[in-house]
Amino acid sequence: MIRIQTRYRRRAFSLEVDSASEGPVLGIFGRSGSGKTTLLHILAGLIRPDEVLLEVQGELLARRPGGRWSAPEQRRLALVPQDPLLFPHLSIRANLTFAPGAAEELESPRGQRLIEILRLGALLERSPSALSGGERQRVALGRAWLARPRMLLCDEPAASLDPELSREVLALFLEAKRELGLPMVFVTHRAAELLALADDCLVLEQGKVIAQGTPLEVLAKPKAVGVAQLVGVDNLLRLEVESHDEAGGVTLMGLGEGLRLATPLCAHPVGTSRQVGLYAEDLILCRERPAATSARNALPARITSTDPIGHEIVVTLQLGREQVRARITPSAASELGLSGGQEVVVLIKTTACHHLSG
Amino acid sequence: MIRIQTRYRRRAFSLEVDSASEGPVLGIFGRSGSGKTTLLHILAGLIRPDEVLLEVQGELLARRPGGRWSAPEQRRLALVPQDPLLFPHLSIRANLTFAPGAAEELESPRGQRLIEILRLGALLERSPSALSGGERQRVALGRAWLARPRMLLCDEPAASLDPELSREVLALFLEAKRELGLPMVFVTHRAAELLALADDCLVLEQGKVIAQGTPLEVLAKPKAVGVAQLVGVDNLLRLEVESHDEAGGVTLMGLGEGLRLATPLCAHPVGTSRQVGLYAEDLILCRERPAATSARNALPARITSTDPIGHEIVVTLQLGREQVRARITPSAASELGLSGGQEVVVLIKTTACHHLSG
Amino acid sequence: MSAEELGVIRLSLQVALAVVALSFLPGLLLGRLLARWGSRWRALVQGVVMLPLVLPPVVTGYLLLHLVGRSSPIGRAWYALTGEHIAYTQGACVLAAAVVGFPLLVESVRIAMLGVDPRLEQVSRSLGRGPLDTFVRITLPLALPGVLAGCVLSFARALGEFGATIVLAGNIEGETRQIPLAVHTLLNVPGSEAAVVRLTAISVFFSLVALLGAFWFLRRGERRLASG
Amino acid sequence: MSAEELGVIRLSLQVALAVVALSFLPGLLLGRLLARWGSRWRALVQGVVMLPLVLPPVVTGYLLLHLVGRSSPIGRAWYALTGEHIAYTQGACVLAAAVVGFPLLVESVRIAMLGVDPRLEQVSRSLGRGPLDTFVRITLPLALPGVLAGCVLSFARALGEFGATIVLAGNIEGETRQIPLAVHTLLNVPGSEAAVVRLTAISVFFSLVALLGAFWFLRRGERRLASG
Amino acid sequence: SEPGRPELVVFAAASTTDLVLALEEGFEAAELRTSFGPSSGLARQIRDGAPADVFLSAHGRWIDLLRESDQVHAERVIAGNGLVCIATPSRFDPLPTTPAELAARCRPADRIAVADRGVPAGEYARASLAATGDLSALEPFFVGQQDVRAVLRSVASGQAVAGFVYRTDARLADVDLLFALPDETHAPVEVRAVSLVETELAAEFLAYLGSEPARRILAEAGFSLPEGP
Ligand SMILES: Nc1ncnc2c1ncn2[C@@H]1O[C@H](COP(=O)(O)OP(=O)(O)OP(=O)(O)O)[C@@H](O)[C@H]1O
Ligand SMILES: Nc1ncnc2c1ncn2[C@@H]1O[C@H](COP(=O)(O)OP(=O)(O)OP(=O)(O)O)[C@@H](O)[C@H]1O
Ligand SMILES: [Mg+2]
Ligand SMILES: [Mg+2]
Repeated sequence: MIRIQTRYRRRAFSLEVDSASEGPVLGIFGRSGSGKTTLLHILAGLIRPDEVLLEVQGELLARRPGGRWSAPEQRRLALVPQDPLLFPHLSIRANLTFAPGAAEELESPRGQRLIEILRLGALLERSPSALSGGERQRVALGRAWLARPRMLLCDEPAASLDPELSREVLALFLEAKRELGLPMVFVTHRAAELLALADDCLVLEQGKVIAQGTPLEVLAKPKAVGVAQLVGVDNLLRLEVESHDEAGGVTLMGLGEGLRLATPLCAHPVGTSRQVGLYAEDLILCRERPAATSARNALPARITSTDPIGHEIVVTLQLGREQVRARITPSAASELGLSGGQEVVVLIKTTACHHLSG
Repeated sequence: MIRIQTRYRRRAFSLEVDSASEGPVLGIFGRSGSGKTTLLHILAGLIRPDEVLLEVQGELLARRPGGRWSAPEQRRLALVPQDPLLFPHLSIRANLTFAPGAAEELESPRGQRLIEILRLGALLERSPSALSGGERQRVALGRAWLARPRMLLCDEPAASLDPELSREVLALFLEAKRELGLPMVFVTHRAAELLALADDCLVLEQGKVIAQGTPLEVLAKPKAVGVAQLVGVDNLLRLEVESHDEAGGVTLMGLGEGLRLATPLCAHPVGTSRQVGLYAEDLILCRERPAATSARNALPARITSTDPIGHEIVVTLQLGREQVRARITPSAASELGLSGGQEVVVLIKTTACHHLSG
Repeated sequence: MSAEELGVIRLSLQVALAVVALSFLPGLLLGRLLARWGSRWRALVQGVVMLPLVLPPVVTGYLLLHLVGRSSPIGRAWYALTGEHIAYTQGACVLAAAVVGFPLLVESVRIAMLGVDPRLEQVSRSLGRGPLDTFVRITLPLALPGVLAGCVLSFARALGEFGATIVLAGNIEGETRQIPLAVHTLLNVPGSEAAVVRLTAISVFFSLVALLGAFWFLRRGERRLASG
Repeated sequence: MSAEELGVIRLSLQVALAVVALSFLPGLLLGRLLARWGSRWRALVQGVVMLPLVLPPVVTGYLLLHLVGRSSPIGRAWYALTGEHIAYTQGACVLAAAVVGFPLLVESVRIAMLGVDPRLEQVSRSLGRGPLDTFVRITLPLALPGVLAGCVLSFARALGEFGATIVLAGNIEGETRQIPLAVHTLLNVPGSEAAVVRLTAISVFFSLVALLGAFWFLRRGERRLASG
Repeated sequence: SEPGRPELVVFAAASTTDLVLALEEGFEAAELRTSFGPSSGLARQIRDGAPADVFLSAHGRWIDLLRESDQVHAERVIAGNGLVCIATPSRFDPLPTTPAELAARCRPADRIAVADRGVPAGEYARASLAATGDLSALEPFFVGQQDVRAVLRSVASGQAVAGFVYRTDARLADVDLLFALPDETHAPVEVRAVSLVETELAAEFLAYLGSEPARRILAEAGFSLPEGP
């Protein structure tokens, strides 16, 4: 459905993509500077590389060399840019109705719904300079949406939206996909968005595709360098509250196999289970239990695996019945002489354990 | 340590803040358009409201009425703006060394470390127009940082950074806080950043402070309208793989109490536990088990509580030993006649269950 | 004010308005071209455009006369075509003032267009608006303060133009005598200071009107935006 | 080329350079003021600045003569102070050309400054740079194309200025006779076309040099950036 | 202009502006359309085909140019003039009576206005002073002006202490008359009219310029008149 083939050089950076995806929604994932925006601009026709082939829903939009090239306005691939780039001399309403036909679209029930979801109703007569950052981003989204494009190109459309709004925007995308079959290429840094929305995804690293496939496939192979870094390897545990120690200011939570994690005192009733967040860098590994430590938690664990990822090493540990990950430097790893199956002691400060709601 | 008192009107919007926080780091949280950027601009001295009192580390920077006012350059509260706003005519190096004294700071080991963490080393001689969105944001951060300010004002410094980078930036902030005691006011939409970094936090809603206190306190009371919406109420479960049904294309995972969740087929070994993501809107509630349904999962659950939040209702359910949340419309709720303790059936499509890595 | 003076004023206004109307489109396009054009030829083109500014206006007048005068190829071709001469007519007034004021218009437009973010034009294209549409809806309105300033400058310059006009169009009563030429004539008539003051005051007045008109036009756009 | 002609050319260059040097700072500040100033008085100030453009240059010359001439209060005060008159001196050449070219400089600066994002100035302030520092480091470089264009325009205008100069400074050989005055004189002498062409070519040449110089200066800045 | 009334286009040297305007009143046969400018410029325009019927010049040289290109049909000397030196009122007391005395009485910063080279009045004045040997003493004080009337304004307003103008000009402003330049030291100062077309009107206008009413106007303005009509 979306076929992209291109090769483009720009000074130190070169982009090379060859991808064909079946589903209508293609997600692009990749660290900062990996070429995501560049790719979207090539698709939109704003950059004119020497080698490009672009086919959307069976329609050939560009083939070079080969002479076929359509101008941006002929492609009707509306862009939601990373900077919102609203037209500063036009009111929000005029921005939204900028594209040909957008005025009628805005008046339609679908358009009105969009305005409601994006919470733009009260802002229509304002000037773009009188909007907050998130409001601007929403207008850019609505503007592209109302252009009734052949396909939407979204560059991090939810980056500066609060979680609630970005969830609603996501729901909007989902609906558009289901009901309108609107094809989309979108850039995101959030795995959840990819999972929920994309039929296919593309992971870029320094201009090259390093992983490609359905989001589940791609995200389930986090060991592919880069993907793991992008997805994040922090720990989110659901633990049962075992007891409160009000004097000590801690709440003990069960890790299974008799192990307990001391966390900051909380009010959750004993017996209920709660999510606790732990940053991988807050876990300290030792070969033996240290004589004295300020860390309330010094827990025995077994190393399941060690994975060098980028410039650091991710150590996966079995801690009670939970699996947790720690991130350490290669030098620390070689000092400790870590290996799979080895028994270590994990130190965790009480304050490094964050109770999360939900 | 940071004392803020202000009252500012701008057309339809009015901001009213009265806050005093002890710790060096104040986090600001709030939905889009709630006044976060406006507040930072008041602190920076870029907006001059009629009523303002600002004290940082015992130093009075502004009191109006009362006549005390210092210009932005005297306050030395370096701003990391929401749009990076790099100086387009200056190279990245010149942008970074823009502030007085920043050139020496850049040469210092600390400055070099900063450049390394922000991955700006290779970009120093470039023009801002030749950077990606995330690269620009990093430069804006570095530029403020190297100004050796009295306090940093960060407006969503990690919004368009990938998870890995934003984790590193967070680590940087943490280190600055620990080692330099650098005070900061920062805006974020991510609860995790607040938890990790802020000593105090402030939740804004339509220009008013609706919650204030330590992040744990504030985030632990998600029922305060607004906060709940911001924190998000989606479900993230850690479940054990019980069996694979390759023919049916599903993997069954235990919810406890004999309940099983059918999820898309995955390759995780039986007995291991995995995270599964479930959007609250994907849960459908019924009073009785429907005769036939395409949803593979039709599970008995008990309503723990129902909370009207904003324009919808969040229903908390006990599902096996897990607590999950569903989001439904008020009309659906009244149709169902929901109440605490009631038994219902939850329908979940297999494809609505997302396996997450980690 | 005498009927003669009124005639002079009417002619001046006609000529100045015709100058703006005539140079607007070419000035706009050339200014835009020079703002975005990366080529090394740009400096040359800009130099040629700026010529009338450097040359003493009288010299510009003579150059134009050589170019379109009655004995020049262009002048003769024009005569063959229309049966009219260019030199020493109202058309010559317009031509002289247009050429002299053109650099001001072009430079104003060019500088204003430099300030327009090309990414806005890109977004407009991607939203389905072609290059012309984009120019009219995005580039032009964003450069409007400069474009209007350019028009006012060239209007004002046309009202004040003397040197090139007297050479190319002459100072013929009722035909090519505009305010500056009339002022020049009156300066040679002792005792006509009042008329000199009157005429210059009127020409200043009309420039101010043009200026205020431009302001009003800009404000209107801003106010429409700000009223939300 | 005769020694006399060389003298004329040198004087012209001196005067044009002095004009740019003299009007640069006031033009910069006024342009900036007019770009940011929201007041309704702005139109008035701008109108006054633009006056010399509308007025026939000869009239501008007479107004200046009234203002600083030998019998005016300013002229007499200046004479009492310095023992020199203003009218009919090189200083008068500079004054006349500066006044006539000033609107071009101011408008160019103003339009260029309109294109500078004020938020960049705010960020600069918050990073510890005071208003002057911010102006020099941010506003000025960003408006540079327009500021330079304004300088080139006023330089070129000074090279071409005739009307106001001959009234205020007269045509004194070796003292105030610049290229346009020499050209004017030569035009009254039949058979001196060659010298006219020579002198105007030279004045065009210097304007082109100024223009190319401005380009080179801008390019240098861009190239320094782009080389990374 | 009145409908139906024939028009006559008269190009006239700027120095004759007020004269032509005065003469215009007395000429009834046609509506005059005047065009004033420097003699040099007007002559060039006429040579290039400007639609002039009659040309009044203050200097014979430019008429010679037109004669070369065969454009002159009839010519008439209509008045004679002379050159005088004037000074700013009460600048000198007593008034200098010779060029040498004037030079001696000028302070270094003082200026003497004179029409530019190429402008007839300037050429006559310089030629005359050169013939009497006074040029070198006065020249350091010279400030060129674009025409005689500018000289007059400059002297009258005190910008220049003295200046050389036509005898007729000196009567138009409040200035002190110092001395006259001897007529024999320069070419005769004559206002000449030439007709450029062979029409009755042009001939009629030339005739009018020699008529009694016109002579009266000229005499009143201070011109010397050629031998009878
Ligand atoms: N110049 C302005 N004139 C009028 N109203 C404005 C102006 N700038 C912002 N606002 C309004 O003020 C409110 C607060 O804006 P602010 O930029 O502080 O929001 P924010 O909390 O930073 O939002 P976001 O997360 O979207 O950046 C918004 O409702 C916005 O529409
Ligand atoms: N105009 C340019 N000239 C040279 N290099 C550029 C230019 N624009 C971007 N780059 C480089 O190209 C690479 C890809 O940039 P791109 O904007 O596509 O990244 P991105 O994936 O969108 O990153 P981000 O998530 O930070 O927005 C980056 O390394 C960037 O530095
Ligand atoms: Mg990008
Ligand atoms: Mg904001």
